[in-house]
Amino acid sequence: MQTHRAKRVEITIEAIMQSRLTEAVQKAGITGFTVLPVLGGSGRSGEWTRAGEIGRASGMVQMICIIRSEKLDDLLDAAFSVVERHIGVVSIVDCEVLRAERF
Amino acid sequence: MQTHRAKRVEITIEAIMQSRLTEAVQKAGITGFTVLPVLGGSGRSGEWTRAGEIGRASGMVQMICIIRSEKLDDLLDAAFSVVERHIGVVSIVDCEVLRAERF
Amino acid sequence: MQTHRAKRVEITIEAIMQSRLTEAVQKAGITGFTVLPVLGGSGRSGEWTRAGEIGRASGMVQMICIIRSEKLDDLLDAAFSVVERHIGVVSIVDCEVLRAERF
Amino acid sequence: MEQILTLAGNNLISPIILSFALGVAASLARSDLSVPEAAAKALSIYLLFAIGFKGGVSVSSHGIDAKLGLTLLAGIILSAALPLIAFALLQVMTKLSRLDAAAVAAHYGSISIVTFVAATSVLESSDISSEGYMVAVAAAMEAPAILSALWLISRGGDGRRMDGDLMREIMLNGSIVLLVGAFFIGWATGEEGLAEISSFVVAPFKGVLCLFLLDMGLVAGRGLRGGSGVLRPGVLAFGITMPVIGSICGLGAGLLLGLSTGGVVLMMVLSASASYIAVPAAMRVALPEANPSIYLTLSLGVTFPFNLTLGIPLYVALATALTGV
Amino acid sequence: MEQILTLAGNNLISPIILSFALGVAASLARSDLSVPEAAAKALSIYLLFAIGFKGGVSVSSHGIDAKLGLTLLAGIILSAALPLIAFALLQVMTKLSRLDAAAVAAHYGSISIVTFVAATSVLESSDISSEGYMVAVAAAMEAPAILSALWLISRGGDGRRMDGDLMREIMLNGSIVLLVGAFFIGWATGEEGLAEISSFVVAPFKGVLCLFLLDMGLVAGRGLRGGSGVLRPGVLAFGITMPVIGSICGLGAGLLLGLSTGGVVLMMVLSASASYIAVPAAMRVALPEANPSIYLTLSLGVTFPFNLTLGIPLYVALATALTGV
Amino acid sequence: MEQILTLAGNNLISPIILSFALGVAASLARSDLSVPEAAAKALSIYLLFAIGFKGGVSVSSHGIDAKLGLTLLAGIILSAALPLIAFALLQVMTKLSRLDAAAVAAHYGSISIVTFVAATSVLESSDISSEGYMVAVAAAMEAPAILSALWLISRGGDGRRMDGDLMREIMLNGSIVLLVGAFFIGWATGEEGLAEISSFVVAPFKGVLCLFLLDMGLVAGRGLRGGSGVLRPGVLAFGITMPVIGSICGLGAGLLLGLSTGGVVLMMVLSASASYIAVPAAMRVALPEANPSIYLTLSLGVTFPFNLTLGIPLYVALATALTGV
Ligand SMILES: Nc1ncnc2c1ncn2[C@@H]1O[C@H](COP(=O)(O)O)[C@@H](O)[C@H]1O
Ligand SMILES: Nc1ncnc2c1ncn2[C@@H]1O[C@H](COP(=O)(O)O)[C@@H](O)[C@H]1O
Ligand SMILES: Nc1ncnc2c1ncn2[C@@H]1O[C@H](COP(=O)(O)O)[C@@H](O)[C@H]1O
Ligand code: NA
Ligand code: NA
Ligand code: NA
Repeated sequence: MQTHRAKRVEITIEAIMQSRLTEAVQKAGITGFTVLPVLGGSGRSGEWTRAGEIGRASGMVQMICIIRSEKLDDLLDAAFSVVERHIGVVSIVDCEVLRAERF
Repeated sequence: MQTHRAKRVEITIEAIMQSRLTEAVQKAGITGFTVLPVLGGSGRSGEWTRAGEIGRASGMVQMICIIRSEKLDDLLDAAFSVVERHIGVVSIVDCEVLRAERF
Repeated sequence: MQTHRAKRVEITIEAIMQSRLTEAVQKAGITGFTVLPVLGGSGRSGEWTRAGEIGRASGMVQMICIIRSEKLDDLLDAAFSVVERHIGVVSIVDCEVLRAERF
Repeated sequence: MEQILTLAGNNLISPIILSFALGVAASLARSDLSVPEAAAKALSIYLLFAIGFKGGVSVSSHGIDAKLGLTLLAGIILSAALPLIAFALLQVMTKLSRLDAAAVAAHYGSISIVTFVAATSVLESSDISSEGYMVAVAAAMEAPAILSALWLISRGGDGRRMDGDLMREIMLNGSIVLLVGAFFIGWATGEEGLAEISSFVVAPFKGVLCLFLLDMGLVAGRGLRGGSGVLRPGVLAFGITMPVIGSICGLGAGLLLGLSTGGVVLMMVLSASASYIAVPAAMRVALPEANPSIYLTLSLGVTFPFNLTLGIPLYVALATALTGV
Repeated sequence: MEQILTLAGNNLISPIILSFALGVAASLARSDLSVPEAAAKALSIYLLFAIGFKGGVSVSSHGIDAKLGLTLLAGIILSAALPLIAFALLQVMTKLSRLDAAAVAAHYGSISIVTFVAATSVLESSDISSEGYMVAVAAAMEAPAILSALWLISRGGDGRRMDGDLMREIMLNGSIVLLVGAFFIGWATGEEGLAEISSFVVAPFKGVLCLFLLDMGLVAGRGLRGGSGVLRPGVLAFGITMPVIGSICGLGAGLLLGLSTGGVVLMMVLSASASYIAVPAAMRVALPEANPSIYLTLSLGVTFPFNLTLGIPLYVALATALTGV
Repeated sequence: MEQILTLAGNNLISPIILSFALGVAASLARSDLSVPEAAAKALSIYLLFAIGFKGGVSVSSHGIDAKLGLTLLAGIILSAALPLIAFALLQVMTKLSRLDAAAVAAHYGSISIVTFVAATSVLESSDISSEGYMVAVAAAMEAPAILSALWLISRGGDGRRMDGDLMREIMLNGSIVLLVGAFFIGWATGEEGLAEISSFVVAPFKGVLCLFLLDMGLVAGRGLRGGSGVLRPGVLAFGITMPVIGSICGLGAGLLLGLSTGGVVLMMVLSASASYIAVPAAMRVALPEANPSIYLTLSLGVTFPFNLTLGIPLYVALATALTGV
């Protein structure tokens, strides 16, 4: 089956920043992404879990964005502007996609 | 530690199509996969979130399938037959796995 | 934007083993990871879904750990010591990260 | 007329309607207020169980009516026929493609169980009784509309057909199974069973309905915000005209069958309401190319609030006038 | 005998049992009806809190019984001893490996709190009172069976041992902590505390139990569908024989201790029931090679429905006959 | 004094407080007891809806008080002023950085709605009535403190400012919208509306509060376990001193305004309590460099339990003594 090269960018970010990240990413011309819930985690600021939490102050989400390579820099700039002062992790992986016309 | 080459296929698909995808994939001889919940996303058909939804018409899930390279085409064919007329994203990444005998 | 090479390790493991995996991983000197909920899946031990379950005997979680390459073996050893007798899948992908000082 | 206005007025300032309005307003104002998906589903499970159970108990205590079979049949016919009317209307009133029109039409043949629940709660407040088996009629009306819509499409030359899997999925849809199952449980256990669990299924019912409608308001508001682009005037007008037409068909059927006033109201409500759970899911499987934001926004953002606020009092007034009670 | 049949009949058409049956049927018919995991957990938290609290209040008003200590001890001994019987029986009746047999055995020494809850609700309907501290006995019986099973395995030469972490996990298992904690809260606040929250913990209790059993039915049905392959006749027979044997042990203990009729019934139910929360989790950690579909299907798909439908009325009849009330 | 002790004693053995204690204990003992996030959110939605609704009904039946406007204003001023006091105190008592101190200060100007709810439930048990609009005052006090804290930081030369988005997010925060919305629904539908849904919003209220506090105890205990490192003696002392100072400011305002005894108590409670939902979220956006474990642990792990156990009885005693009832 015919596949096409693309980039898979995974941004783990505080839930409270999700709308800001979404906006920044969309301003950078990227409209496709998927957001996964996160149960818990650990990092320099300690361990946490969402169990029983009602606030949105703790808790993160993971945004997955599959894009053509040429849009990568725009996306990273947009993401960086949001995560810069915040906790969060950005990772990029090379991938292949079906139906390249969608990206 | 000894690792082995494999493919990690990630299929983001409408929740309502999950059982059909599962069936197609199993018919293609692939029995191992993991399904993650999806919180929301955005694409050509707009932005959405699962918050407060009770129907299964909106809402997607993500199936992750780790397979030996030689099974990739079977999996992609099976997946494609299901997503063909539907929204959804398929991406493939090269990976290494422990315990290759499991795949 | 400046990126740095790293490894993305994804460990799908029984929910009941999560605390043991976390401990083992932290003992191996790795403090950063993110845990995603898993909805369901299929493997050699059959198909399952979390819907309606109250126990923690069935059900898995996915831990994602982004690390510098040189820590990979420590992580895999730690993970393997936990998953060894248990069901579960470990996959490793090459990735790039922003803000390398965090890893 | 005055009576309608009074009833509509009373209806509009009930906690139930205001909770829905709060949800819509919060959503339009982009508040981050939201009900977790699992909580919304739990509320809907409660409502379906309670409404089905109470219907069954009512049948067990009033005995089965000779009209039950005929009423079920009437419901099935209405569900199958209304999409044809809706489809014709859509082709006149809007510029939707055949595919989108058929998908929308399916929603209007099928029913909205929350509108039904809200109507029963208005009937209760007004001390108007109704046949317990109307719950079973509601269940029977969920699916036939889908078949009609798919037939409309296949007639257009498109070879798409219902497969067995989809058929099973539609008939064994969680909400139908729960509604019908609870109905039989209520029927089997009767007043005695009700006594055991009435402080669960009766007492808190309206309050739970408020929270559920708050959530529906949030989802509807979100839909309106995102889908307002598709709401051309013609489409919008359809969303208000169709329930009125549907309710008149339901009225006719109810009068013909000789149902009680409450029964006629519920028949009107079922005919007037549009599905937003079973049918959208079926459409995503069978007609994935149809645009979901059209049918979801119409059904949940236009017709549902119309029925909830103006429709129900109107139907109550009409039925009361014509059944001469 | 007639009495048993009547009781069983009444029991079978209660909303509680029928809700469970609905869940099983929906699941076997592959309906997509499902209760969200978070909602199921919330229901179980409610039930544990309510049952523990009410037990504590009952102890606070009837005072502590001299038998409390002995009854707890009897519970612990039963929990530890029943796995040995179960293990022996499994080796006779089935071809399960030692590992699988030990894992199954552990489930039958431990208890199912929902079976306990369902039994208390049958006792209430029949106006049979029981010792409030039976809730504490239930908590005490959760864990010892696990130790017995691990001992059975280690005897077989396998060097596997309980580690401290697992021990802590078992003893501080969420459901034990909540049950015991709520028991102490009820004890401390007494009738006054109950008055404050009885419209939460008493009034809707049975209704909540219905929804919870609906969910358990869905999960059990799914298990039966997936795990029916492991249900060889011998294994199946064990799933029905063992609760009867357990109940007889519980009966003996209850009579020896001189418990009230209700207390004897609950002792029988605890002994007859098989765990499906605490023990499966412990087995996944300690004996990961044992096949979970065997013990889960047996416990939730065979023994639980047996106790719920036939077992409880049988135990009530036996206890009533033998305590001469 | 004796009265305070009795009240505190009664308060301490209420199911509500004990449920919180159970949560803390379970969490510190590392039990795996946990309430699913969705269930916890559902409980909080219920509580906000019920408390807002009941406040609105009370306003609708007692009419609007001339003092409403002034009380709202007083609330806003207190919310804006208390962070300045808190900030000064923090600089004297602790070694926190300006940033951390400002973030903590914001929490103490704002309010904890659960503390408010717990206080109303103590007032009810003691038959002390209060102004229904105190719920609106609670809502009005949520946000101003955030602005004060950001002003404190910007004064320190740091150019950080409130952006419009954040402003909207704070004002249209889900919990404010729900509280105020339910207040207006209660106001609009009045006693009649209450009659319809009182078996949902009144009867089970305290029981739901127990489960919610169980969850808050679990979260607080987890915070204490993880964040105990940041609880230096000075910080800890602040967490107990500040609510007392706040309550005295609230007391002064309540007496000046001539509120009822219950109203004065609630004013004290609002001033004494520290936010753990709205403000932490705003701080993560506006001051991400501030350490969340300091403000979360202080607010939820120290000040909340202090108010719940000792604070509320103290405030009730003071208000009762000084309003001479
Ligand atoms: N190396 C990592 N791999 C995966 N997730 C991480 C990593 N580091 C941090 N995270 C996630 O980001 C959150 C915040 O990290 P930190 O800023 O280090 O406290 C953590 O709680 C994790 O959910
Ligand atoms: N480029 C992408 N990267 C990640 N997820 C995507 C992407 N495009 C679409 N999706 C997901 O697929 C759904 C449907 O996409 P679409 O068919 O473009 O409307 C979206 O709501 C997202 O959840
Ligand atoms: N090849 C695979 N790809 C992704 N997930 C898998 C795979 N194999 C197993 N899993 C996950 O691991 C669980 C246990 O697998 P198993 O030990 O094969 O029964 C499954 O239920 C899946 O969630
Ligand atoms: Na209809
Ligand atoms: Na047992
Ligand atoms: Na305050």
